[in-house]
Amino acid sequence: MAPVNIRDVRKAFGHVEVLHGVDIDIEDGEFVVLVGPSGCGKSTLLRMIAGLESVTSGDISIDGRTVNRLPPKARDIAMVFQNYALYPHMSVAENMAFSLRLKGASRETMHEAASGAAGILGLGDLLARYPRELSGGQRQRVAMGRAIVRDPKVFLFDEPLSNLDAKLRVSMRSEIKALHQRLRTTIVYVTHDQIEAMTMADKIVVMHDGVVEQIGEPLELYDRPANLFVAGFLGSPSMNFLNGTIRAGGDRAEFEVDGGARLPLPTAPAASDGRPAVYGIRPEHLLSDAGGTDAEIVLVEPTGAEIHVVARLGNDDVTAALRERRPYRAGERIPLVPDLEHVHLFDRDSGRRL
Amino acid sequence: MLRRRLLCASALVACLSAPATAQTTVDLWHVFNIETDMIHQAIKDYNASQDEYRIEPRVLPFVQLQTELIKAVATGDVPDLITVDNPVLVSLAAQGALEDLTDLVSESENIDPEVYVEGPWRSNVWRDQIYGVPRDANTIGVYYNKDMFREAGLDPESPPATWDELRDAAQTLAGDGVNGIAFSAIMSEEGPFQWLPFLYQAGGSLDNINSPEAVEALQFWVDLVESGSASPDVVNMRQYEAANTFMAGNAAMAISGPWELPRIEQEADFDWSLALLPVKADKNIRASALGGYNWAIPAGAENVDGAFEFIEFMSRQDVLQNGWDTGRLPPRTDITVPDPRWPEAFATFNEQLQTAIPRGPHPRWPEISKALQIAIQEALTGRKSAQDALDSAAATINPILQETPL
Amino acid sequence: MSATAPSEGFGLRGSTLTLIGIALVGLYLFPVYWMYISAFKTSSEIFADPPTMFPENGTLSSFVWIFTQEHVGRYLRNSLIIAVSTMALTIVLGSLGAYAMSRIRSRAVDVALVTVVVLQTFPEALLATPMFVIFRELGLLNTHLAVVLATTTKTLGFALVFLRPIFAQVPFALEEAAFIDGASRLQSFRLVVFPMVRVGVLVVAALTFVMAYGEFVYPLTLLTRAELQPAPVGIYQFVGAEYADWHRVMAFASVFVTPVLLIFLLLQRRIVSGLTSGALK
Amino acid sequence: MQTRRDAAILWLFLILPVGYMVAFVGYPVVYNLVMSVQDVTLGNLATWDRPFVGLGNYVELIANERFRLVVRNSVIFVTVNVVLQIAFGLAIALYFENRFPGARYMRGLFLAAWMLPPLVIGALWKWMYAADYGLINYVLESIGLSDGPIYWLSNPDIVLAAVIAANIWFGTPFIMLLLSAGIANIPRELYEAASLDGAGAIQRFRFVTLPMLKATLLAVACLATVYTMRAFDLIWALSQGGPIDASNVLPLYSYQLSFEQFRFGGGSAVATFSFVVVFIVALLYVRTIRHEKAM
Repeated sequence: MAPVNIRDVRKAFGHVEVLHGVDIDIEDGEFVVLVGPSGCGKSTLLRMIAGLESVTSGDISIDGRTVNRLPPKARDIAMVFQNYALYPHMSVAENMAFSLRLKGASRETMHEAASGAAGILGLGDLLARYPRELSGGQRQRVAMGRAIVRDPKVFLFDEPLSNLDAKLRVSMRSEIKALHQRLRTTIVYVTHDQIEAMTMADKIVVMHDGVVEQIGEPLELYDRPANLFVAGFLGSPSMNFLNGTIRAGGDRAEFEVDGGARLPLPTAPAASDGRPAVYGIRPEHLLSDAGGTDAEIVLVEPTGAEIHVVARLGNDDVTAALRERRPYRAGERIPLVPDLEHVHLFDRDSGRRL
Repeated sequence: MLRRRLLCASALVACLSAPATAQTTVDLWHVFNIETDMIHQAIKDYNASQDEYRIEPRVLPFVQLQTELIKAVATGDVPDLITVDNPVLVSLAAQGALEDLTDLVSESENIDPEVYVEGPWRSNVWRDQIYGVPRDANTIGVYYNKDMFREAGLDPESPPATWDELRDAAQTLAGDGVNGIAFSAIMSEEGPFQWLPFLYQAGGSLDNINSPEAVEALQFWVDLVESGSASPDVVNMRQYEAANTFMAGNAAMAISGPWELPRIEQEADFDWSLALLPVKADKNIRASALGGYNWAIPAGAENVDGAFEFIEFMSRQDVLQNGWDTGRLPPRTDITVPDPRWPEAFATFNEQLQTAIPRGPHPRWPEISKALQIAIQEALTGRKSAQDALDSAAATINPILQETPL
Repeated sequence: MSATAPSEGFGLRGSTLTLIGIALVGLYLFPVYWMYISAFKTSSEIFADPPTMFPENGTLSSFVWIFTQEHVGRYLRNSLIIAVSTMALTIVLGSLGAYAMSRIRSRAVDVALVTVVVLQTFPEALLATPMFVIFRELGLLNTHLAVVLATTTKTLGFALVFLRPIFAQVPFALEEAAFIDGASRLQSFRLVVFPMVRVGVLVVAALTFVMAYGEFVYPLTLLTRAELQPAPVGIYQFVGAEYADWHRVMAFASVFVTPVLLIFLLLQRRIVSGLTSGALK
Repeated sequence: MQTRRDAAILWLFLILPVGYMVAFVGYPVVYNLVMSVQDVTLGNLATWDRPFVGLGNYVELIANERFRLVVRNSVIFVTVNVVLQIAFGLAIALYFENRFPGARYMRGLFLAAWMLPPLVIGALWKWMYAADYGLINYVLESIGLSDGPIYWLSNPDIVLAAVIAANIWFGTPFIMLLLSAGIANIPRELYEAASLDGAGAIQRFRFVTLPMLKATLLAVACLATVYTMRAFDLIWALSQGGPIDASNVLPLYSYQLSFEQFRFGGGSAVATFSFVVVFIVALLYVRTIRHEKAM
């Protein structure tokens, strides 16, 4: 268990800089998820922590020790790879005990460690099997078992669930989280799936184009996204954004959507009348209620729990996740009301939260 | 030169360090893989007869010895003694690849140019210097299958003596998978070796290779093939292969030399005999080819003295008289072969040797020979007429002979 | 009729296809059969017209003759020594090189590959003379080592061309996992990468063996002592010598190629699958 | 990231085989190049001190009718070999791509021909080509394809074809297997889609197999070219390049010039000439495999 500190880390491949100065502090025992769209640099950052990529500038320290120049094996970390990276010519037990074998551990030690990890992960019956004889989920567990056997200071996970089917992904999610709660080892977990990030993380780091957009606890990020990117990235279906202008007069404020429609605002930021802005409202915070802004339904998607209604509001389409069961039809007009507590306003140019 | 000396010296050290004897090793490369050849017993006898030198033989196929020698020269690590096909020796000497033996010969008691048959001896002389000593001599004749002669209604006791008779006999004998005659026209020294006698019999000569006589000689071979008397495969036959077809009963006659006698005796299960090469009736010139090997010492050899001493040993009466056991004639006039095997063949070949004409000697013999080989093959394969083929050969050979006459 | 096969079996049934297949293979390999049966013929039957498709008076005399007269055992031993050593050297150098080529991300790899491919293509007959000079300078003439070193220039390029894609198929992630598990580069190569490419390497090794086993020019050039020469030189000298008879040549050839064909039959499944699974990627 | 030592090891691994090839092939090639501009005789062969003759050897070569014949032969030998090896190889590969009992096993058996040393193949075919008692003439005569012996190795009009046939027999199996690999990599769905689109067997070959195989074919063609240009042992044992050089090719001609006629300069010039040709083909090959990598 150890804290991981990332200080102004940059990474360039040739002349192309892919990380533009990243600062992240990960506390001892924390489960941190690096999330972002593909190409945002999250995997590169993880591989730099692992020692698989060199650090162009800045510092990465694990447990207070700068590891920039240390090879992976000297960093006391374990890593679970996207494609599991199981050694195909070794059995499950051999895979898990490989690190011990490299250290020259005795047969008994290796056996003990492998069965211990297998016990934790429910792999007890599979120790003699080879990776090709395992299902995807089982392989995933072996990969984790291999990491557990290392008993490292830090676990690194590189999109470990992306090759699993949806159902398995959900159960593995909770298993990993349970594992973390049991082992309390620092975990750095990379994913592009914001639900994984939300459900598992103690702390989420949202990355985009080689910079950190926001760091915080899941709900904090969800409720108070610092910018348009974070707001749009977290949550599914994602937040509706409407371009328009703030109209503040007296104690009432409104948002005039480009194209005509008007939406209410809770309070107008000071001296913001006439300021162009982006109005953000999550689909679940749009209700259909009398007196709302009139919108024309474009598309209806029932998901079971809710019905997603895409409707045209001004120049933009918005999605509303409606819990009320009723036969919405395209072309129909409905009134939409935003939950004022959950309205977000962003600067149009910088994208920052207002 | 110094560098080469050093290389040689280091090679010598390497050689010597292996067998810890006081003897000096004389490396000998030769081509005589027949175990009954006189050389094998002679090496044993020589090694047993004295302590100073030890002959270390290495046997190489005829076609490979030259290649191996070139490689040896290329690296300065030459053997001490080699056997060289007689027409090639002077070209090696002219390129500086052989030791000059003139002084050693003049001091030698055993080796006296006067007692040697002229042709073989001359093949060792270049610009009045002596570069080799004849080891043996041979020539070619016509082997014929008496049984086939009888079957074809020919008299087995009077083999063809003229070109016309040979042609007719071959024609008569050919048929049903059997060739009338086999000879070697292959693209190697063996081709000219067998053809040149016909050139001389027709009255032709090398320095006028596209004369009507030469064309006639070549045309004679072409006719043998075109009439079906000889197989078109002759352009692909080495001499031993020609002999093979004879022994297998696939050819009624074969032109070859005495070296085949041991094999023919063993393998041919029919009545056979040997005739002189025919003459051309209107010219009546007897001519044959001179074959045989010479001893030579490569330039830069470590052990010239030892090598030469062995040459002297090999030139003794008691050694040379054994040459005939494998069909090698003595190259000296003062050697007698007591009670020779195959006495008739011995007589025939000895008679033939009197008219044997050496190839060369000429420093550029390989090129002359190559031009002849090409002409022979072009004519026999129908690529060119005999005249055109020899015209091309003349274009190559004449400038060479103008520069250095025969 | 299989919809997946490229040619739909020409509309023929499986058994018919099999029969045609057997006929094709039989026809193709008839020369090999001819070599074997000719070895069992007598010298008169060898020239029989018409040729006999099966020896009428089968005899082992050719084999007896070559074993007693031609040092066949010695030739075979030399061939094996040369072929096995060449194979070992080639596979060691080739595996290391192919591994490096598949791991290093640099234009230097392209340069290296071009260099090797270009150099491996030069015909050995053209290199014989300078090779001879080099090994003379190294004092290695008349050693099997010289032949092995020279032959390896022929097999190494071949091996690299075929090993590179095999090594490239090992995912980087596996090695990264190994590094994180605490492996050094060498350990990763030995314990993770090599076991995974074993089959491919085995195939290339077998092919290398075959090439080296049949090598003719270099032993002919670099060995001047008969007791060191391998079988191809022996066969050549046999063919070129004055006593060559086809049944004996074929007997010698049969004895020489039988070990290779046996190895091939044993390994054929692997060799073929190794060659057909992405050897040319 | 690797430690410096690990990275150095990787580079060492790369340099070992490359250095090996440069030392043992690069140096001889250069040595050969030097000899090709010198007047080399037996007398000066062991030294470096030889007269410089510039391009004299090359000029002499180009003026030489036989050299031109050998170049012509080489071009025919290589072209016909490559084309027919690929054509036969492709035909065999496609046939055995059909699913029938024993298909895989039989396909593998072809490789037995490739396993034989070229020298043995040369000797074997020479024996089969024998005019009077050879197998091939017997077969041709007994099935009525010829009415007299064909002099395969003695007729200069035929010998090159005979040598080519033997070399095709030797080289095809390997080419066939490489092509099989390429065919195996073509996704089956493409054939299914083509079938659904109404393509027959020939059209599937024309519009699916051939285009998908293009890169493989190109690489195989280069490889075959390079290996065919190397042919020496087989011709050496079969015909020695004769008669009258009708079946001679560059490597053999170079060897003969040097070792049979003592014309080392000429032999080296022929070698250099071949090197240039081989070099170009090798570069083409490298280009194609690099393209393939990018795909």
